[in-house]
Amino acid sequence: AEKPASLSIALLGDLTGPYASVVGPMAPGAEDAVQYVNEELGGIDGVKLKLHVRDCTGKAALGLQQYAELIGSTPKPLFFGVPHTPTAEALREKIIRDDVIGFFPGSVPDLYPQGNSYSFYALYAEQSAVFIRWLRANWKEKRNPRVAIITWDQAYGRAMLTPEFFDYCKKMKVDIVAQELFGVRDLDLTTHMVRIRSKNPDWVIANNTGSGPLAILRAAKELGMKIKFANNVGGDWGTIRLDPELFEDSISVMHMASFDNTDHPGIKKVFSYLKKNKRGIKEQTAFYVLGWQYVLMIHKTVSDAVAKVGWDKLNTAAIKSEMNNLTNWEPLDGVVKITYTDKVRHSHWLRIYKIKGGKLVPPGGKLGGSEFVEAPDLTPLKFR
Amino acid sequence: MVREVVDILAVNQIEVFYHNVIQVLKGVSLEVREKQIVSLLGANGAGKTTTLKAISGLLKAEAGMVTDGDIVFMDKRIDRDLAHKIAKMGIIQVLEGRPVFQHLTAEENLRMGFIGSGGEKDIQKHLELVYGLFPRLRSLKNRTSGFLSGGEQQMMVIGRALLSSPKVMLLDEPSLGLAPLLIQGIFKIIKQINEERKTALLLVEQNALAALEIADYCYVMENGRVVMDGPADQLKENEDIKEFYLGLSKVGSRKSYKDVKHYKRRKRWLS
Amino acid sequence: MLTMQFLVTGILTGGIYALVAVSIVLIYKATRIFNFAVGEMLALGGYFCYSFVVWGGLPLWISLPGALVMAVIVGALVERLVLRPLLSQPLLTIIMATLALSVLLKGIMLMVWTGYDVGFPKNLLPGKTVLVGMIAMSHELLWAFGITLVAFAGLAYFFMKTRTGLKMRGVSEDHELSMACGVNIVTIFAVTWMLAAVMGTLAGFLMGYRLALAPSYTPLLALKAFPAVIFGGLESIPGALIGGLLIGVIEGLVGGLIDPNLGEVSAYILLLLVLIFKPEGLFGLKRIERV
Amino acid sequence: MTAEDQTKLKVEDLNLSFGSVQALMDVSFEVNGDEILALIGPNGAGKTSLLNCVSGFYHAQRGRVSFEGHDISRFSPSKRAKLGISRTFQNIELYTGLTALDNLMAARHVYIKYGPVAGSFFFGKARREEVENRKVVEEIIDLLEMEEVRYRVVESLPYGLRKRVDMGRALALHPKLLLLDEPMAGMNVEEKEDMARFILDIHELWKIPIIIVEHDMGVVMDICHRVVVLDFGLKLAEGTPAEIKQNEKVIQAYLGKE
Amino acid sequence: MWRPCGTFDDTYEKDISIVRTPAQWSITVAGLAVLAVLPLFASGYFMTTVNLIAISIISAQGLGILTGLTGQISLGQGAFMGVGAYTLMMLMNYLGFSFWLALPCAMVSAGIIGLIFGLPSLRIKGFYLAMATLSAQFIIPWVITNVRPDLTGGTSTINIQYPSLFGLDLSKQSSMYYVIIFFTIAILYLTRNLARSKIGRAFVAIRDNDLAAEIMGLEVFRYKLLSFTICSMYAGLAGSLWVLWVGAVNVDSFTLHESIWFLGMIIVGGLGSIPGVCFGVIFIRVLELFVQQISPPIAALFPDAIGAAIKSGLSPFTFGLVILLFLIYEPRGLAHRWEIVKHFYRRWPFSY
Ligand SMILES: Nc1ncnc2c1ncn2[C@@H]1O[C@H](COP(=O)(O)OP(=O)(O)OP(=O)(O)O)[C@@H](O)[C@H]1O
Ligand SMILES: Nc1ncnc2c1ncn2[C@@H]1O[C@H](COP(=O)(O)OP(=O)(O)OP(=O)(O)O)[C@@H](O)[C@H]1O
Ligand SMILES: [Mg+2]
Ligand SMILES: [Mg+2]
Repeated sequence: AEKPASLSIALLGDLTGPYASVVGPMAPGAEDAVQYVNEELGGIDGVKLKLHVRDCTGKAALGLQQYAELIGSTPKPLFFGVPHTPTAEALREKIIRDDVIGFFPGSVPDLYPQGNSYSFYALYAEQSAVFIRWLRANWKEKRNPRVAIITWDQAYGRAMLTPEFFDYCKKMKVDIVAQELFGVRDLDLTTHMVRIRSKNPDWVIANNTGSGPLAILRAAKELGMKIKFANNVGGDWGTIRLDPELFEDSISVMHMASFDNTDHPGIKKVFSYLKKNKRGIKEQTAFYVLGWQYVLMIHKTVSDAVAKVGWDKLNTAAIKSEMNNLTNWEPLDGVVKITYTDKVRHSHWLRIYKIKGGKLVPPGGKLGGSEFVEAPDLTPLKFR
Repeated sequence: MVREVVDILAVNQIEVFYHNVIQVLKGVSLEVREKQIVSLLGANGAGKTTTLKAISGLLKAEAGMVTDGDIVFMDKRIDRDLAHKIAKMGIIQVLEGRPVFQHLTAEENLRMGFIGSGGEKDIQKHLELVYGLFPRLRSLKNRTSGFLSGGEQQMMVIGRALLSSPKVMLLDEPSLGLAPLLIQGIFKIIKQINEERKTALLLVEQNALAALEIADYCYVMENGRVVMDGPADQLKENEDIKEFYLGLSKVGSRKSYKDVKHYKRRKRWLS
Repeated sequence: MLTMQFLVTGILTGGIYALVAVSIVLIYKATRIFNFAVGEMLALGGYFCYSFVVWGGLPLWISLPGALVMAVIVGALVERLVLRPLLSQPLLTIIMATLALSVLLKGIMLMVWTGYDVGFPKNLLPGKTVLVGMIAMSHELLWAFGITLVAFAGLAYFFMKTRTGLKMRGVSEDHELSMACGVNIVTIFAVTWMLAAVMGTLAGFLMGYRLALAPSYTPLLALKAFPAVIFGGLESIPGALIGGLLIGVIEGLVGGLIDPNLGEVSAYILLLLVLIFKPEGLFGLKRIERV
Repeated sequence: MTAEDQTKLKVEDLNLSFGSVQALMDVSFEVNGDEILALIGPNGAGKTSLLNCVSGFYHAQRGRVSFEGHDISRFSPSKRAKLGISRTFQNIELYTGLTALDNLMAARHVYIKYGPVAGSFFFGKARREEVENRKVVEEIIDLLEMEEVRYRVVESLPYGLRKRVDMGRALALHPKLLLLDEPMAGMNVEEKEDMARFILDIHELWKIPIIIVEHDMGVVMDICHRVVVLDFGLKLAEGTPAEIKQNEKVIQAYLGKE
Repeated sequence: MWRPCGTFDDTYEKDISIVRTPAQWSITVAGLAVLAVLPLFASGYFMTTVNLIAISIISAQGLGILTGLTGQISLGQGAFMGVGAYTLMMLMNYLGFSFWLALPCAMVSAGIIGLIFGLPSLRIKGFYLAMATLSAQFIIPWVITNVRPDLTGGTSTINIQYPSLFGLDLSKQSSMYYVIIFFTIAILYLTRNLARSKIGRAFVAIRDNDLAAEIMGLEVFRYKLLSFTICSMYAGLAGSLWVLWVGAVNVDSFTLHESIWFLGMIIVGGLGSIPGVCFGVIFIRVLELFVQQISPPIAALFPDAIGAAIKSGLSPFTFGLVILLFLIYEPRGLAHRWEIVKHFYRRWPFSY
């Protein structure tokens, strides 16, 4: 059979604009990974990957136009990676309709991945649940632990607030005592924190990134509050480095190995590319690794599919069946761990960290090791 | 062209376009000599205001441009200069329709006219001079100027121009909308300014009778051209001027507005 | 007790809003231009300061004045390159230009400082949270408030005592007439833009110091200033101060006592009411209507 | 009742003040039949303010304005316009962005009945009404000799022509009472003659009363039937032009010695 | 007003009709024909862009009426589009309204909301008014996200169930195109008529001199409100089409940013001109795409580290710069250029 000259894949998202600091690093990540696949792994069966990156700058309309452009180009990209944001949400239906594989933020409950689409990592509610489980496992006192939630008032921030999550907390005997939402551009969270203080929580949890957690912690510090703070993937390197001192002892739940773990062969590999392509410290975030994850996933599933059906029969269905067969797949020697099935399109594997001296280390205690753990399944009811 | 030394302001054959397409002045020349009052007459739309604005540099703010000819002030060419520079040199235009800084008080309006570099004392001195000429302004000085009546505004506007002790004042229809008594007053003051302060004046007026009375020299404009000029006394005797600008019938007596014919004799120089 | 805390925080935060508000007011007063680029200009100022501190390793007392100098230069450049060529053009065209300018500045910020958040090192401003009873007053906010007051005092002096102040007021009413009065409106514009840039930079620094800087959200601070400006009246400098504080307080109280989500919206709802009953804001100029 | 003894406009004890400025003080007068009434007085005497009170732009603190026997003191300006009071403005308040023709058409507003929907489709009734009113406007254009400038945007017209458009607009309203605020200011004698002729023509054709505020005594004396003199808010005198000319007080306050 | 040489009107009826000469008729017919067959040749990408432009034109025409004709600055057009969009979505998704029923409802609801935010125009003008409308941009999204998030989806995206219209598959851009372009042409036609009708003259009169307008018998406030209503009804229509176009609705699509740029479009196009508004929309929308397209290759010319920085900043930088330069060299907007071209054509073959 005839091999194609190259294999087109696409990355489309708000690389600049309001979500830049979150999703921006995914593009360099994917670029570096494509370089790795093409140069070190010799492409897929000798066929090079060709990555098309488009920036929608936070505008859904522009995203739609660019999607139309990419889907209409020949050869049609087989994969669409769309990091986060309303743009992604708007494109979702279209991508599911068109015969391509979508790699999506499925972590927002309403956007649970369907059809040909797959999610980046565990749902945000599940990430929080991993923390709750850890908290409960290590809780010494008689009374229930009291937890306050403070998070951004937009789709991403609210994504953890699902009924399944609250049920889970109840089941685990953890009391949610406060729930505060704040705006992305709020200068001052003292007001929110004062309200939280009056509820006297043991822990404060958030689903935020960038300046969000920073504003929370700073307000607490100003009020002289001593709070214990936990965050989801947003609490990764990119955020912590803004003010490491402030984050000391915080907990963070993530889907990947930490950048601190420089002995890790996978992290080493990633670092060699960060260095080679002169990426800065700002790229060292979860989304950079997500870029790698995306490309390596393509490499793996397309390779497997080609091995099975050959290039001429390669189609979305063939790739999809490979995607659904990914079980405990650990690319880059376990920087991430993925399991997708026919029914569950988000991977449950997560790790829990504590921030110590600006580094992410295992928090210790029960369930606090350095292994991936499987999150409780909080898939929204209607998608089960 | 031989220019006499006493000219302080000379406009030589200027052409002016608005928005690069509408030609308004088609070669206008005029001269203002030291201590002289020169008046510029002409029908509506003849281009009188445009001529003044060309001199004072304000055309540029209205997308107008002097495309040909030049304007010379005290042996310096000024048609390329910006308005505030020209004002600093000593040419101040009193705009048509007495525009005021509405929200400022009368005195603040006057102060806006002060250009020199002197301090508060200097300003006070000038203010006193103006209040001397227009005593009524003193009592109005703290009133918001937007609410003043037409005549009061006109006094203020002339006073404002005086605050910068100009060498040449370009007055655009100072008598517009003023009561007869005030018109007499304004013209008296214009004469007074001219005599006491030695300010040269270029005066655009529709009130030809009064203008010719105080002017030394006079130009008549039609359709963007100067069609007639001469010493004021001489022009007063001209038949056409008499009929069209002074409203005198052939016999010399004023004719009544009631008797205007539907089809009148039109100006000779028209077209 | 809680109420007091919300009130105090509101007032202190309002100080920063007031700085942005006055930056808008200054330009509007002199030129009738509503500067849509105010957010980007203040972010740029913040970034200048950040660069001096972080890249240059300079102490704050050099960095902040340094940033102000840079801001003055930017203000002058904006005036020279954008506004002057547009001088006799319709007002809306110029306002559009400030809109384009905001996009352009955002581009520059993205190129130089990238789209990622950057933060100032902490402890630039000495002191720590002041606690009066249970009421906490962050020293950062106290500093911000102090800086705001000083800046406003300076401006007040400028407008009351200097002739340039009067000229600015005149220019704002009628450009042509001002020119006829021998006012170099171009200089006035330049001074205005520089002053506005200075005020913006102070706000940008304070905002950046409290939170972080990013081209995407730092400029949004301007949105807090819009209602403040209208409350106070577009032409009034004391109005900007009071408007800023008022917005801070409203946000603080409504957000704290009722629902934090209502904070920002409540300011706008109140704004609507004010506009209906006091159309020129609390301190703005009454329009003179005569025929 | 003959036209002569019919009172068109009646102004009674009008008082108007702006803060400390008393612009009008107990001013009363009448306009009868189809006379041309001149309103004169020094600058700031309150002439424009008086016209404003009649046309509804200012509301007097005290006093009554009645038109054709009805008290209109509380009416909004637009309502008075509909009753047939129309005016020109001292500082020419035209719709600067419209052509001269559209300025006049805009004044026909009160006579055009179709609504926004019909306007959007521009069929039938809308089109018919447009054409009818266009004819009326064309007559006025004809009368004022503005054919040349019909399609010019008024912003670019010279002062004198703008005054004429202003007059045309007032006429397009087909008023029952016409108020002219300094219609001849800024014109040379020839143009004043034209304007005077227009005013007389209108008066003759439409037989409507006209109030003219004017500073040119020549015009006032020649074309007006009666004169009311205001001085700083007070009515100083009233009478025929000949009487006013001789009135000592008026000479002192206003006319000056020739 | 200039017509081609040698064309004269013998009746007023003729003088006030839009399409006058045979040449104009043939251009109109040819233009419509091109629009009708466009999807047969163009790519999906092109059609997507055309659709966006056409939708934006509708909304911008509305703002053109309000700001360009009536002189009331509005910064709430985006929010009013949002009102239309959400109304349509809710009526169709939850109440099963047909598109033809939901659409007028969406327009009316947007119109009413616009009317409410126009109320302050009774007493305020200029930028004060702009700020009053700006508050729409905060209050409306707040209502959408907070009042009934179970219906509106709060901050997240809700998909629309595509209606079937004449058997067209509306998820396809090329079919969507016919629906959108139909409304766009209709709106252009109606706007053109409105502008030259009594209403349009009243609007301009208010813009140019509201005091005189009142004295000349115009109920100024009523017309201002009418203008606000029409403007936001257009926005409602545009918002409804937008939902169909994207297939989903999210508050983030109707931001202040969008509103300000609608204002930008009509200014670039030339205030008060209907073709100008169209040009402005096309100019901005195409420029937006263009700078997106050219910046990656340009960034690639630079060394890696600088290139990365440039990549993120280049497109806004270029976008801002082009508009600035445009304003400096063509401050009166595209409509002005268009007039010059038309003027030239009409005088042809006689030059000045
Ligand atoms: N800004 C402008 N744009 C276009 N045309 C203009 C402009 N200003 C003036 N004009 C035109 O220039 C011509 C001369 O105008 P100008 O104002 O100089 O006349 P004028 O002699 O002062 O008349 P008036 O006695 O009425 O004041 C007029 O035809 C006018 O339409
Ligand atoms: N809206 C206003 N607010 C405050 N004062 C006003 C207002 N309108 C008029 N005035 C004052 O009322 C007095 C009368 O003004 P008005 O304009 O009626 O005079 P006028 O007789 O028309 O004078 P002119 O002949 O100069 O036009 C003036 O002193 C003026 O300052
Ligand atoms: Mg003139
Ligand atoms: Mg008057």
